[in-house]
Amino acid sequence: MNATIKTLGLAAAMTLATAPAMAQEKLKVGLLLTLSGPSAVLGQHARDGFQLAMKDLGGKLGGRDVEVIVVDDELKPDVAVTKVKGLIERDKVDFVVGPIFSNVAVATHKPIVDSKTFYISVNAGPSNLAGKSCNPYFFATSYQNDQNHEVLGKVAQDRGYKKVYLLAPNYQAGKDALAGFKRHYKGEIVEESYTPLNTLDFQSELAKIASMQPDAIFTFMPGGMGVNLVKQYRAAGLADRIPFLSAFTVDESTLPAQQDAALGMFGGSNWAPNLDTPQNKKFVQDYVAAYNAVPASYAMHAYDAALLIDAALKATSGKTDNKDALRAAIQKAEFKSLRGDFKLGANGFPIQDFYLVKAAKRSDGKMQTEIVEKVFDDYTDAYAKECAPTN
Amino acid sequence: MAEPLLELRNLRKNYGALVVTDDVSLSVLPGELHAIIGPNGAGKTTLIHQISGMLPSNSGQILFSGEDITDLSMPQRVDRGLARSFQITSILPGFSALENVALAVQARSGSSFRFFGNAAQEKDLNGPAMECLGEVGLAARAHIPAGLLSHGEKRQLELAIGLATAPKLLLLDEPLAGTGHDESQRVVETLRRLKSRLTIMLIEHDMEAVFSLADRVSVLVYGRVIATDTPERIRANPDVRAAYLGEEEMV
Amino acid sequence: MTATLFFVQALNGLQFGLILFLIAAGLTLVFGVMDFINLAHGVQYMVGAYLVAAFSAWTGSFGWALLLALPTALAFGLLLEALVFRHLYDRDHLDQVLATFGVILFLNQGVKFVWGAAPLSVPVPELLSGSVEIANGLLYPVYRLAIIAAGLVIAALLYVLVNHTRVGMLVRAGASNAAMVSALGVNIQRLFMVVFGFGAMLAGFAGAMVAPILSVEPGMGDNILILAFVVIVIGGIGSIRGAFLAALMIGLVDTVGRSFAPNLLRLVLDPAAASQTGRAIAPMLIYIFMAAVLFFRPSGLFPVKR
Amino acid sequence: MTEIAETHPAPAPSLGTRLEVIPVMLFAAFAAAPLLATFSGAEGYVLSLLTRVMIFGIAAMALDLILGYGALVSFGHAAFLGLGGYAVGILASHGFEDALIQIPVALLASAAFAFVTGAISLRTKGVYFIMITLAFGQMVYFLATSLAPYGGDDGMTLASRSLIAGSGWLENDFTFYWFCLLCLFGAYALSRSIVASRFGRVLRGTRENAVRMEAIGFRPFRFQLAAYVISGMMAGLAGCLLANQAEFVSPSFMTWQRSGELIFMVVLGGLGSLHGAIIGAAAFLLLEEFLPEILHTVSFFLSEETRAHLAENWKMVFGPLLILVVLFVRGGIMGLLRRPHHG
Repeated sequence: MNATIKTLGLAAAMTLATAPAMAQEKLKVGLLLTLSGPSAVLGQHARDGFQLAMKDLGGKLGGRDVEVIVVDDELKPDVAVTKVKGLIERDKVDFVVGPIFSNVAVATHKPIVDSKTFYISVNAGPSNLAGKSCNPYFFATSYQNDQNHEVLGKVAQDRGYKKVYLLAPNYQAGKDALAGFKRHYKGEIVEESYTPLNTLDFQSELAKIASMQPDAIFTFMPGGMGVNLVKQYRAAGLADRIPFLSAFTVDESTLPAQQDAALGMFGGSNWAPNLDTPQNKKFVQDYVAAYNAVPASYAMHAYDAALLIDAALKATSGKTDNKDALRAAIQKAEFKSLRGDFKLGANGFPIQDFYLVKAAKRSDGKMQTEIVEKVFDDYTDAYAKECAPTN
Repeated sequence: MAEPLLELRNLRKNYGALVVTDDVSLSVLPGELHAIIGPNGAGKTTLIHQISGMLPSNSGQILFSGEDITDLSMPQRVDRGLARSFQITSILPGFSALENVALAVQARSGSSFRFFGNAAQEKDLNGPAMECLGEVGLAARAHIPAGLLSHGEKRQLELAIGLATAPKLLLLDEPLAGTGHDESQRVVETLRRLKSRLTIMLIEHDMEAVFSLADRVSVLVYGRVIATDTPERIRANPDVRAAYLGEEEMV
Repeated sequence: MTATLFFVQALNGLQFGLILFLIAAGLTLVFGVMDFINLAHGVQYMVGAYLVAAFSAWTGSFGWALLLALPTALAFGLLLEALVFRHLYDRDHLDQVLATFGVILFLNQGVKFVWGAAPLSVPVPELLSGSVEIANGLLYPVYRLAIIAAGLVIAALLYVLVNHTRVGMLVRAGASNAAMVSALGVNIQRLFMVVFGFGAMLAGFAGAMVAPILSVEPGMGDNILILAFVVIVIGGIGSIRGAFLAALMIGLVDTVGRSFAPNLLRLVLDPAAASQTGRAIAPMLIYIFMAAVLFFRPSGLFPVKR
Repeated sequence: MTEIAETHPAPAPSLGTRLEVIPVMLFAAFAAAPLLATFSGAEGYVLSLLTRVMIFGIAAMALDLILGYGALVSFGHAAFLGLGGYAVGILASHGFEDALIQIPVALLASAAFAFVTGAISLRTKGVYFIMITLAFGQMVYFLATSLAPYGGDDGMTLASRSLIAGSGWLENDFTFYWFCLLCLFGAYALSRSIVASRFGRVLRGTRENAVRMEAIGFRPFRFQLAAYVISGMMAGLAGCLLANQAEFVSPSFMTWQRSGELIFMVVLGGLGSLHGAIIGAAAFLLLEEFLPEILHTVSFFLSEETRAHLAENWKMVFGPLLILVVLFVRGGIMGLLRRPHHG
């Protein structure tokens, strides 16, 4: 009891002491990422990507010194809401960068945009935030969630697969994934299979796939589920017989665990580590040197988020008080994205190219995804037209 | 002969091949103190468990005030006026002696689904509870946590709890077990006072107490009742002597 | 075709069930013999997987890694026992739950601290890679058959150990009456250590066996722990036989139910509704199953008599 | 099998007879906190944190009512948080935004769920009870994840906080704070009353010796079930408040880990003292919030990188901290506070 009050008093006292002193000079950026639990690796990629950008930019954004405050949302949306309030009111951040997961994005969206703080997503792009509930304070350097799935749907259609087997975890993102795939794929879907979330063992689905013999399978299995599925798909001897199309299943966050089992499996992405631009080459090289891992797209998005803020602040000469001016500056920020061609659409989501990528081994033995072909050029997400921003 | 208060008809309890009570038939008359004696392992405690409803019987019937209660649960039997004490003291150690007894009064006094009002302050509960404690001579120790009472006091408390449920028949399972001489004297005196008001069925090893208190005695050997009679006649019964008292010196 | 598919799914259920059994066996013994709720049992499974991952990266061979991982898992279990668990045996269950939960937090974060947050990989051993053709076009991975074989061998060994050795007799006696065993002059402390270390090693072994087919990541033991508890509760706490049968049932209910529930529902509902309902019910199946078992048998299928 | 919670006998609280220091201080602190929040310059944040403390305080206290006083270890209590939350969310999405409708519906739903699952669960004892309550909790969790119209796994955002009789008072963080404090106090007073009442005495007696209770004529099942239902309704109320606090509902409210955390708060605070549960909730949530910062602060002598690493891995400190509490502080925080008084 006494201890409780003391802690509380201490916390309040600390805020009292620190808040006014810092607010004037340094720009504050809050990183809201999942850094504990099984999905922590995604948050780490994003955090490391952002830190790398800060290093490359000399610790300054738009000419101002920056304080980066990293908080862990623990993948609990209600915890994230309180942490976000802490970032906004206690730390008085100018930008919130994050999160990884859609449910955290949906939960924290309201408190952030209501406080007129800019929210820049480095991964999560749920459809309502891109469409009906779009908001002038919300931007994404990533994509709308459906888009990567659409890439595979288009590929399946273009390659003339007649029968495709769909597999996803039984939750909202899983259903969205299959819906995204079907937007461009018009052939027969032999089965839509949903597994319970956090399924470890896909043997029963694999047995079904083997018995149905489709032309390809499409799946969305993020994180550990993807690792399990890929290894088991390979072990079941299906990898060489039925093409494996996937999104968020085979990427640099899961490849270290999938290793050779993933070789030759396909994914959809807006970028890959081997994208051939000098800027990207340097980024990947530096990232590998600093963190001993190949960056995943989360790292790239976070890096770009820093570039985006930097460019916008340069346009406003480092000022953040005029929100409208800052927003306009973000909207048309000119910077060289790691992915090359990049601009933000009216709903705050990027208009960008998408590629079919394939898992491959680098010369140093590490795994990465590599671009096979460009599937969409300057692609806008399907929900942008539902967005009618109002102030 | 008056209508018996409790009547057992061919009661039986077995665990597989092991028969614990076998074809037990006996009746307890209103107002009497009926003692059950028998060597260790004769099935006395099991019989009490069966009568009180703690253990189901495999066959046979239990009639109480003429009603068949064989299939009733323990609380239902208590409602009809059948109270018991335990051989191994069974009290609520964290509650005061008074609260232990007051809970029993509460059980008889109607609704316990009252969410308001401090039960510990209710005169309607504490008054009768104090009376019961007085009756067993524990009034002075009413506010001591029951777990801290001496063994003998706990035995007395058991009695008081049994009394507080206002029973027609009190089943006592070795109320003297483990008590010292003075304590056991006090319990015997208490029982003597109670027997004028209550029907009591008593299981006891202390022969002195049994023969001085009991109106009738039943002898249980290997789960069977071999005799039921007045203390004098039991003392003289050759079957009982042979089977149970055998070489033991009679009091 | 459906018959073969059903057979394959049953095989999958068997394999999943055997892994569950390996974890549940230790848990049920520790619980039954010591009356100790060990939530940290799941992290011992995780530690087993991490150890194999680390050792196989070091030695380059799964066999050597397994050989090294087992004694290490055992040593680790004994270390935990000495550091934490030993001081909890005479505490009530809630204290045990709280403290072992602390161990979970520490170790989940600890493996991340040591090995990083990214999942690790363990290659399937060369000898056991590849698959056998069960029916036309239906392949079954050899490694999974190996898991089934290993699980059955361990189950048989456990059976012999528990039913036909002195230690086993003490363990069985301890499960039904620990005070009695102690009164017989057996060093109960040492018996506890043996049981505990053995349970930890079994869990570690399960973790090691699944490492090549599952993602080795922090927190991988948490959900499997809950399943193991489901298993021992259905089986009856302290009963190895119960754990074995319950583990197989859970494996079958989960695997077969997951793949056939929608098909069955299609008999009574239209396809869309059937697949919708099937999806909603599938993850609940084992819990429904457990609730049903406990409804009819409140002490599990094989309650240990005490 | 021993009963799961052989708790140290909790002294029967006597409402009104003795002004107890700790609860009075606790509520005084909650009443004074908004003042502190105003000065801190981050009132929304401080209020939000403290509101969470109060909400989880209600839920933990609800659990303490059956766990501390009835020895019923429910491992599925987070389900009630979810039921309360979803009642608010679902009703709001259909246009019923008034708390005067939402809260009664939430309480009814919680009561109905508690009644059905409690009646089944109470057939079992000890660990079996723990696991069957877990099973029911998991069923609700998975049901919520499959509620596609209400956001499925992602959950749903509330357009606004609940109205009260048509008015949007709760939108104000201070008003909402006071509302939660009122609920907390109400729940506390009710629980105190229940524990001391005839009903509560039967419940406590059953915890100590169920056979004895039957032998004096009580049917423990009825009392345990009633207590389970009351506890479920209180936790459901906490769920309503949590949804309003986060302005968001999702299945993550009712994972089994959440249920575990609730048990945790109760044990950490000290079983069977009601305000102990509130203190446990406060300790748990504040540690979760501040431990990273505290670690960062106390390790000032290390390099910045190590400090960040340490702060990120705060659970490596939190875990052993819990073990130490169990090993060396019997009876949780309340045990610690009580000790000096006994000399």
